[in-house]
Amino acid sequence: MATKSDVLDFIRIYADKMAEHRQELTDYDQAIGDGDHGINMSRGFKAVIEKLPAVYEKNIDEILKTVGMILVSTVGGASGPLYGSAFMKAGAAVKGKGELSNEDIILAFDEAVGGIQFRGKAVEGEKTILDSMIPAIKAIKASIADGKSMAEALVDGEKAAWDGVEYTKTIIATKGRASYLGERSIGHQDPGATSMAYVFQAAKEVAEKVGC
Amino acid sequence: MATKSDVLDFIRIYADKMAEHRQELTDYDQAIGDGDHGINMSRGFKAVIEKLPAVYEKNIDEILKTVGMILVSTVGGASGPLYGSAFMKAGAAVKGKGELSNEDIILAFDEAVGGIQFRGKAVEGEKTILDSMIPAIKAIKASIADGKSMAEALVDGEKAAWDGVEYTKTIIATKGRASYLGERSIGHQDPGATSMAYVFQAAKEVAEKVGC
Amino acid sequence: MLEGIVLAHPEYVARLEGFDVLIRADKKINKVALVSGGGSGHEPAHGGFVGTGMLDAAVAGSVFTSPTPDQVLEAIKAVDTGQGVLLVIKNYTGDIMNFEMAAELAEAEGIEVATVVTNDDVAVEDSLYTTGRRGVAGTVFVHKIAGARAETGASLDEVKAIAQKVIANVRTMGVALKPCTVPAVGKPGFELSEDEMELGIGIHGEPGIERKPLQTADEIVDYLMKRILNDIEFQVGDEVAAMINGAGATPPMELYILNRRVSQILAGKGIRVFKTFVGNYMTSIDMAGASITLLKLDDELKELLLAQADTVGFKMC
Amino acid sequence: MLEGIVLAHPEYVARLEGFDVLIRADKKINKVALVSGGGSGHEPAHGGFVGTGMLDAAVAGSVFTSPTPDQVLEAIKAVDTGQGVLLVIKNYTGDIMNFEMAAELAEAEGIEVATVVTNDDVAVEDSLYTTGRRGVAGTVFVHKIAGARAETGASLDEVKAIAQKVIANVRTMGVALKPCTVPAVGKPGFELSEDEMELGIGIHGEPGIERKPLQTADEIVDYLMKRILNDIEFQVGDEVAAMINGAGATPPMELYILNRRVSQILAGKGIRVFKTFVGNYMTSIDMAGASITLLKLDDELKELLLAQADTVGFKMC
Ligand SMILES: Nc1ncnc2c1ncn2[C@@H]1O[C@H](COP(=O)(O)OP(=O)(O)O)[C@@H](O)[C@H]1O
Ligand SMILES: Nc1ncnc2c1ncn2[C@@H]1O[C@H](COP(=O)(O)OP(=O)(O)O)[C@@H](O)[C@H]1O
Ligand SMILES: [Mg+2]
Ligand SMILES: [Mg+2]
Ligand SMILES: [Mg+2]
Ligand SMILES: [Mg+2]
Repeated sequence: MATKSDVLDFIRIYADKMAEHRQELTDYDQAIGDGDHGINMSRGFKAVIEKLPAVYEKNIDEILKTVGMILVSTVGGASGPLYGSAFMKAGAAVKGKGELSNEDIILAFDEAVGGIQFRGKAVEGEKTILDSMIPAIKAIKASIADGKSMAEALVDGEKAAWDGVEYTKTIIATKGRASYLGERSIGHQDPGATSMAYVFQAAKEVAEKVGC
Repeated sequence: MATKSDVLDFIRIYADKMAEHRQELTDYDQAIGDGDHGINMSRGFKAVIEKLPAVYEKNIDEILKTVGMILVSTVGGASGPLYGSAFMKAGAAVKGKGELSNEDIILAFDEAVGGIQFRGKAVEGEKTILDSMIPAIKAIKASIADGKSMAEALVDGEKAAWDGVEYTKTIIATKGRASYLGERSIGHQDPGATSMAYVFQAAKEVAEKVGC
Repeated sequence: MLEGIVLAHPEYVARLEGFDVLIRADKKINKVALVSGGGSGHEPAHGGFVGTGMLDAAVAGSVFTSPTPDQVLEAIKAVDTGQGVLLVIKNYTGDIMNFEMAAELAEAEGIEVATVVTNDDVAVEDSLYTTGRRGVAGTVFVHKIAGARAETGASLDEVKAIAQKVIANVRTMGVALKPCTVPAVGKPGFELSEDEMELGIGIHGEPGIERKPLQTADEIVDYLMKRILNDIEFQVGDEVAAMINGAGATPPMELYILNRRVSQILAGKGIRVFKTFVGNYMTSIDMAGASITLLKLDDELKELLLAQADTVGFKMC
Repeated sequence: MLEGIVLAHPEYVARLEGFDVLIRADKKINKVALVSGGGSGHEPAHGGFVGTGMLDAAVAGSVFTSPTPDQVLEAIKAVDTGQGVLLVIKNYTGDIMNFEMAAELAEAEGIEVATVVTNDDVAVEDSLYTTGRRGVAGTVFVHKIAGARAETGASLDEVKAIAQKVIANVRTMGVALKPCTVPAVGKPGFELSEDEMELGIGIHGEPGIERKPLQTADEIVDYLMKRILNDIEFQVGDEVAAMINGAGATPPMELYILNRRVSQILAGKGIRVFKTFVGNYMTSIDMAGASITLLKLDDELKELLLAQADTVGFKMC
């Protein structure tokens, strides 16, 4: 169960993480991309935080949709449309909800993946955002099915996300800028998969705090 | 007294010196000019040596004139027209002579100075070729007037030339590229004055060899 | 940056108030409009190609970052005259997604939009399973030729078709001798020692496909040309346009030295160089390096290539 | 180098067989002919300015070394049509002496020759007792405007007069952030650490007039502009052409950043920028740096500045 205030908390915590890990994400992107992923994500979430107060009164779905639109119009690059679509689709998935049940949360994640795949046409194993996101959601679903709480499930989810990040080191990129490197992309972790792992870390921290 | 073979010797020895001191002259020119004086002079005298056999049969005046013309058409920069004019005027000064008396040699030097001044419009003390050339010729004249041999006079001449080179370190350049540096030209020796000092060194070596 | 170009060349370009978009100073022209763009740092691309015979608008993102859909949408709206808009997109995941979102939004507003994707960089393997090749300096020929076609009053379909024809016939490969530094990052995108070079680089400071000890200019050209000529078939008597594009910090003298060898190789294969372009067209901030582009020509492309163009960065008198 | 330009642009320039001289591809034009030149390493100067509306011939010396009189003479003979030849000489002892010798030789052969000497570099004190200022990037405006005047069929006196008018009204000053290396020498003309700059540099890799710790782009422009504006009087309402010239390894982006401040300063003084030129016009091999040139305009100069020019390195459509 997540309230609107939990969702807002999640956004704030994630925005802080993007500011904090700006250099780290940029360094990963310099190795196999064009060295701007941290700059892009922190720019986008800085704008989100600035504009968030204007939608405080709105429903969760509107808030998520607004976050998505802000990202689309401030991030640019590949991550802008991808993260933007993810948030917009997540919002659409929970239309009209005042609070989110565990099922709502899982649906929102699934729809977010759908948004990313619609835009990016990637599947797992291509060294992208999806390589931490899809395993994380799978783990969350499994834990919830095992009767764990969302807070516990998110711990498992985050772990799976970081495993996914590790996995990206072992594979060749076939989507995004890193694909231009071919074999040379092996050995490096994917910046987008990394920023996505922080999504699950932020969600876990909120869930631990409110104890849901 | 200098024979045609002495004159040819002088040219060859000087050409060797220009090849040998190419880097040194270029270094001086890098400090206060555009770093090509050694390159220019060695290129010019390499061409002289290549084309010299064609005028072996000619008179001294023709040989000197030809050297001047080769320099003008291969050196470029400031030193090309200056050294070129010097050799051409020196040649004209000894028109028709089969051998050069001491008076002829002095006249040739004087005319060479005239050629350089006609082209370059400089006077002594402007940090140019003239600052080693004019004192050297003065010293030669004085020594000959004192009854010394040309070989002895050229020793004095070379010494005066190097003193002139030293003197160029103490003055501001007002002609040539070094003049753009203003005060910053002080402390550096003039490349053109230096290449001219080697003229007297070469002449001295020939005179010593033939013992005139 | 945009401000810099507008300040310098108000007779060519104007800024679309409130957006990172440059449009022609003479505003809307009654014809199919061409819109392109991408990250900043490629100057004169893309704003420098706005003007007679080339683009109608250029959209600029942050340095090396695709512009966002809202910016592209405004550019489309600013230049559309009801005859449709062609988006010329370089093949990068980010550019494609952002421009496509803009196209969807514009279509929702009733504007006819077509897109083409340039992918001239032979350094990158083209395969169904990857994102394919990058769009690099060859894009300038697409701007030039599709722009000239639009100027003749052709329809959106016709303009798109000629752009596709250029894309099918243009190939590029590049080399870097010194990487570039994105100002916001403050350190180079990759490290190269004095005696190394990076082959198959893109235009965003990304590492290339291979690092080698520095070779002579001729050897470098041999390598690049081999890759290009392996990729597209030429017959004796074929004609090409060649572009020796500077990456930013490469002086004209060095580009001409590269071109010398390019000419030799083409002459050796019986390929005629119809027109050569040497200079900074699609740069990577302050990278030292260059790319070679060949465009295979037919009579139609030749005529359009020579058609008048008057922009800051590309002029055909 | 010459070969490189001819290979790349045979539609613009041809080599005078056996000489380091480029002449117009369309050969002799029945008008006063313009001949310029100097050392190599300044590309696109000077061969890149041969063509319609600018030069008829350019003579190239070794890198940074004035060409020799015999070469200049051949250029003069190749382009003279009996209406006289104007030599545009940059004020360097070497250039002046070599071009003057050529002029004397040409006159001896019955060709009418006039000379002008450009000296736009305000870094250097102009005094009766020195060689005076250097000719640098402002020379390009002399080529452009005198070239346009010649194209109208003006007499040698008239072409010389307009060249003198440009020379009287053009001022330049430059800065280097990284020195250049003459290939034959193999080491830079001066040493600069990462955080130093050299102000008042020439275009031959010579040291400048002052070395300072590196400053911001705006501060550098402030300094250069102050020197220029101190040197030539401007009234509110005056109009200028501005050239932000790259030294070779300076990317367009950085030149536009400099121009931004130039525009601000001129606007602050009520001086109108009639036309701005940004790019590599008069380079110093691979030097990183730039120069700012201002040309004070009147109606006559404006018209000639905008007249058609079609050369490799300078086009006015
Ligand atoms: N088609 C795609 N699907 C999913 N994620 C992608 C795709 N293409 C790229 N990415 C992700 O985007 C990340 C790079 O984002 P960013 O650096 O912000 O954009 P850009 O590559 O345009 O500079 C990559 O690390 C990768 O995870
Ligand atoms: N007007 C002049 N009169 C005499 N000598 C001069 C004059 N101008 C320059 N020089 C000499 O020329 C030398 C430089 O020659 P060089 O480097 O070959 O030519 P450039 O200056 O054209 O590169 C200077 O060191 C100076 O001695
Ligand atoms: Mg990136
Ligand atoms: Mg010199
Ligand atoms: Mg990017
Ligand atoms: Mg020189």
